[in-house]
Amino acid sequence: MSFMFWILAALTIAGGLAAVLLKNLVHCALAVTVAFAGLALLFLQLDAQFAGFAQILVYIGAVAILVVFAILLTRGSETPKKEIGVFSRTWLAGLVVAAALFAVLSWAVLQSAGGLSQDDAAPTVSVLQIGQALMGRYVLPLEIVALLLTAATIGAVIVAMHEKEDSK
Amino acid sequence: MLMQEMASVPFAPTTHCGPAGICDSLWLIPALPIVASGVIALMKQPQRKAAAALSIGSLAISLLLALVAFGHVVSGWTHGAAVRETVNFTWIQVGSAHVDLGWVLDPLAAVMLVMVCFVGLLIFIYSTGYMAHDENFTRFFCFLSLFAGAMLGVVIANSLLLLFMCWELVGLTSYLLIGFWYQKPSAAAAAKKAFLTTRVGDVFFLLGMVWLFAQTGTLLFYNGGAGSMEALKLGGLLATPSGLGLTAAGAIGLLIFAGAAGKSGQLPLHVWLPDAMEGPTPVSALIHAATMVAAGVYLIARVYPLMQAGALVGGTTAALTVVTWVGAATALFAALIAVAQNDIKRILAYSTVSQLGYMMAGLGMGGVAVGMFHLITHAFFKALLFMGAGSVIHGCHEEQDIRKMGGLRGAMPTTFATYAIGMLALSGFPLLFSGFWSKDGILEAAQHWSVGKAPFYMLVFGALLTAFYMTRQVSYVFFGKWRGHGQAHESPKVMTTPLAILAFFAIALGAIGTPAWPWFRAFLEGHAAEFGFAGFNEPGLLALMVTSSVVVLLGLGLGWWIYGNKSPQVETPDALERAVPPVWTVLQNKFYVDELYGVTVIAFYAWWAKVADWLDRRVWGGVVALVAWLFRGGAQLSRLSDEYWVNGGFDKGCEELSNSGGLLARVQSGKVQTYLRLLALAVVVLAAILIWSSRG
Amino acid sequence: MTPLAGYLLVAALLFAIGLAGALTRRNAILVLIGIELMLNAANLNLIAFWRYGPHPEALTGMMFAIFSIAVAAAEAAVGLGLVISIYRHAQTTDLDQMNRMKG
Amino acid sequence: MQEKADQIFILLRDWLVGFLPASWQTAAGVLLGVVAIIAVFPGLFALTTVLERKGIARIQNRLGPNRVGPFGILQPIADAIKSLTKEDVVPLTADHAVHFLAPVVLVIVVFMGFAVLPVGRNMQLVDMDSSLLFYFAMGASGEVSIFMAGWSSRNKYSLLGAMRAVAQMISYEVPLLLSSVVIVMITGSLSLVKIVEAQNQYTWGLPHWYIFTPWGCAAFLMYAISATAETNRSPFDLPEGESELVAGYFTEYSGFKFALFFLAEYLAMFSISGLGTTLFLGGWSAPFAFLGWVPSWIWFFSKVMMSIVVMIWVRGTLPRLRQDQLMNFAWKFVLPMTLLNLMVAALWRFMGEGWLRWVVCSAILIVAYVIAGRIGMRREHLGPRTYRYAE
Repeated sequence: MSFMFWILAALTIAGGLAAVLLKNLVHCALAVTVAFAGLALLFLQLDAQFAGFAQILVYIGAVAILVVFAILLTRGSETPKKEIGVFSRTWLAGLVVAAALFAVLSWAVLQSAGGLSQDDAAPTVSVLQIGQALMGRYVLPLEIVALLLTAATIGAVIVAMHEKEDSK
Repeated sequence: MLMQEMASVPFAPTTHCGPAGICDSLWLIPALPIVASGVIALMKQPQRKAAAALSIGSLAISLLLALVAFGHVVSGWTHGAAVRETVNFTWIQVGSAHVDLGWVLDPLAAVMLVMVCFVGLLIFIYSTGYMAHDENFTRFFCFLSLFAGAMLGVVIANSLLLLFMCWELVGLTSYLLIGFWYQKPSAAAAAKKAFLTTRVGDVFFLLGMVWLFAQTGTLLFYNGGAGSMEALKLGGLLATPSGLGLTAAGAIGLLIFAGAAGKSGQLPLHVWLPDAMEGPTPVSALIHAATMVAAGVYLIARVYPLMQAGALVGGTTAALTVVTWVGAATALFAALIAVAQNDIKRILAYSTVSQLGYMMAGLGMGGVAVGMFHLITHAFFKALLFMGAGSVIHGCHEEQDIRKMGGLRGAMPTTFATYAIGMLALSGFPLLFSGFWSKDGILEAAQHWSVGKAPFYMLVFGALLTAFYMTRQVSYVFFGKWRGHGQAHESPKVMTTPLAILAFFAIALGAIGTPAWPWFRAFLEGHAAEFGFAGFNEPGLLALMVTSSVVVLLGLGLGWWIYGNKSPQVETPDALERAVPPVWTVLQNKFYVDELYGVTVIAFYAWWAKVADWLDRRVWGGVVALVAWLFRGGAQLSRLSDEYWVNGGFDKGCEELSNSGGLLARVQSGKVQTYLRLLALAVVVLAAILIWSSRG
Repeated sequence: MTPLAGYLLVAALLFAIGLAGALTRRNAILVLIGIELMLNAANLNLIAFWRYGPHPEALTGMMFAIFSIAVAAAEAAVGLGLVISIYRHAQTTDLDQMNRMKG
Repeated sequence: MQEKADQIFILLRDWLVGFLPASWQTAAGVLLGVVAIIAVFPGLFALTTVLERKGIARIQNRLGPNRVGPFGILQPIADAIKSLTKEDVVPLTADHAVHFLAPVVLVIVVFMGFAVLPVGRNMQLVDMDSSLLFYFAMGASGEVSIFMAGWSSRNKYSLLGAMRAVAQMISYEVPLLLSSVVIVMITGSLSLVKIVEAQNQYTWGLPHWYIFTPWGCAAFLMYAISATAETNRSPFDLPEGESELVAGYFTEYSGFKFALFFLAEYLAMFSISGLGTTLFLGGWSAPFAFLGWVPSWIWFFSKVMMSIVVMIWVRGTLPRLRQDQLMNFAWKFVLPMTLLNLMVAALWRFMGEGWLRWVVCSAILIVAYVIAGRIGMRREHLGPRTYRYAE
């Protein structure tokens, strides 16, 4: 357990918590960006450079920006009124469920911690191999993802497009 | 063997065509006019020229094809081989039984094809002039083309079924064309009458066909030895007896003959033909003189092997005997009636009937060649006469009563000349005219008939009458002085030209049937035709020729003596009427046949209809009412049960359902997070279970 | 405690946080953010298992992670588009008020 | 001798590191590299500012800075002192934390981009397998900080500027990536070092730079356009269009933070033109074989400065676009052309050696560009323009 790992884990968790807890939506968005960055660094820690950079490119470069845009377009940036909090009426139940889930998962992890592999030899994987895998063994998923992205782009555009009749 | 093959491959035509292959495309001949009629049906009324051009063009192409086919057959014949080529295919297949259709090309069909196409074409052309001022011009040509197609279909059919289809189609078009001027009640009535009367015959025809199929399992005429007109099957038919001491062959033949009689207006089904003259004159010429009525004769010729099956050499069969007697009787009977008619077209109609009788008699006694030869010649000169009559009517402003005409000799010379030729041909003026030779053939056959001499005398008397009434008509129409109103005028070229052409053939056709050179007979019977006067050496032939000439001349003279050049007024009674009033009235009223039918058949039907109506109202109506009442009672019962038992339970169930639904609906709150929560909860539980089960 | 267990615990915690966010926040966008967090936790799992799994050269976990990143991008785009259109329609992004289909 | 001149900095680093215990050496080496980058490029920035101001002035028929030092070359120093000593004003309602973080994050991110650029033979901070991807990842993260800056300062101009900037950068990031993907396709590697080495070979004394291939030329064109937009340079400088929104997203910044933004902008220029140089202009390789003796880093920096000069020139020449024109240009012209270029590159790759692929690829591209130009002219009703000069 490297020292680096703990720092990054703390950063990520902190970012996640902030994202969930903060009042101002934009702060949440920025916090989640921090969490994304932390995750990307964790990936690098796991010798998964490609995945890490892809994570940065996609999440910080695109998703975070999208979220921010959405927030500004839905006037979410103003801090909400005091009388209704940022949490829904049923927040307690939600919290309980989440806690239960975490309990179960961690229980599972600790249960099976003994059986987990100990070896720490970093696998040497070049981008070339990844590319060949993408184009060879995983070409079908790749094509499907490409289709999915196209469909999603078009769909998002159509969904978010202004209907001509209701010009509010 | 062929049957098996065809059963295995339906729609695979088994053709016995020669290398020429014309009979492969023989179907085009009827198809073209039918298609043309279909196209014309889609045309708008003003497009007269297009319609006429289309139908005439299609028929012209058909004529060309027919001529090619004819040439093919002739060439085959001159090379000493009797041509009979067929194309058959399976139409319907039910299990092992299958119904085949097909067409045949043999001398009979070839001759008939050429005749129908040729006469039809001339009449089409004539019609363009005659119908020029009718507003339903396009409709007329549509029907006309359809008729031509159907008729040609009858001609080439190699299957009794296909023939029957086209036969009915012909009947339909004849109905449509007779009733063409449907606004005239008389025309509508005539159309109905024609349709129903021929139907009577067709029922028998259908019966005969079904029986034939039941007996032989095929309706094909010729099928490489397996056809119903070929020795194999005929033997089978002869072997199976039927009632009244007839063989199956004879019985079937009689049934089919009934159909033919209906179509060809033989006794006792002739009544529709004179009334059919209500149609436009070209129709009368085409359908009720040249082609359709001949279809009956053609049918008999087509099934002739069946008719004469089992006949000894020179002997005859029951079927043929019946044919003969009916034919002879019709010939005489119709001729008698014709004497006392005043409507120019009716006279011709009755003469047609009587001539058809001659043909039938010829078939019955002398065989296919004799009957068919008269058919061909008659087609030409009768078409000529009808069209001449049409031209006369046209010229006299739609006047049809011969007593209101007269002296047209000067007014319309062309018509007169051609009409005179036709009249002489019909009455069989010696040596020159085709009618003489064809009728002579029939008389000769009658003279040598093995059963009896009566038909011979009847036919001779008929010939005399024919000459007589034709003379009467001509002298009424063309001689004497003008008794009509307005001024008569000659018809346009488009009408007179066909007349001239037909007139030429009315004379020329005689050449191919003289005893000196019996080309036609030889052609039909498929043996070589040799030229020479040996033909005249047959015993009694010359005497017969002399007799018939004398008879004809006698008729002509008698007619001229009584009617020639006198121009009696309309109101003055006819010469014969003054001589023998009762006979005259009987003839005038066509032997009261219509009235007879009126008081017998029709009255019976009317009574039967009343009975049926009464049954319908009282008996069946009562039953229906009873059933309805019962059901109403049942309905009452079920309603009660519904209200008191079913509804109770059902309502209860619905209540329960809605309650439980309400409970479930609590969950369906529409709050996304609730769903997500439940989902997560489920995941937790599942994961817990999994781990619990997997540990240890 | 093995490194893998550490990564898995972090992933589990992150997942739980994301779930909590998705379950407790009013704002639809925040719910989406929570979902993104959960997806990322899953990715972390995948990568960790790839790294410490028996056959890293097979690249399975890595591929899975990459594909899920791509899919997540699509999901975010569509989800946010939906939120925006809903907002344009109902003038709110509060999930507690979006509980009927009529409107 | 020339070997030494080429590798002089490497040798220097090793010599310095040599004084330390072995365990620290690698870290120290990296640290030295970072220091070098941080030292060199801001210096270059200072040089560039004066260059730009002089150049623009020349184009606009002015004199430009000429007071501080001979020909005003010491102007940047004065500016630096000024901005350092100025008061740092933060708006009252501003979101302080974010407002403070924005420029820092931006500068850090931009600096990180340099880590993978090979500024000379063996002269790159890290040589990793997927350095190009890393570079783009860093470039993408810059947008967040720009948004932070614009949003946190509670000023509609700032927010609008930030929005424009982010939208523009996202839109032009796509063609930027696609036009570089062509290179990756041909080279078969994401590592910038390998890319440069692939270009560092000569036939008849001429280099194998990718700009000298049809697809490479087209890609370079697209890359240049996208890069100009990516760095918010004129004619794509709407985010800080002073005539519309005062200074865009750093309207509310002053003093040192403002300087940081300014620095970040120029650093972005350097890094992106450095990347362009690496991808298309053969990085540190010499333009002619016989010039191989000149140290590689000199070539790199001269090429970068050349492209900077071109950028300045363009800025002085072209008028600013409108927002819709900007977006339309990105999505309706640049993107399709890069996609087409992708196809062409694939064609090139699979047609194998020979003169044929030259003909085919150039033909396709020329036809496509001519058609696109014709259509554009027709739709926009553009024609030859007429200028009137003041006498």
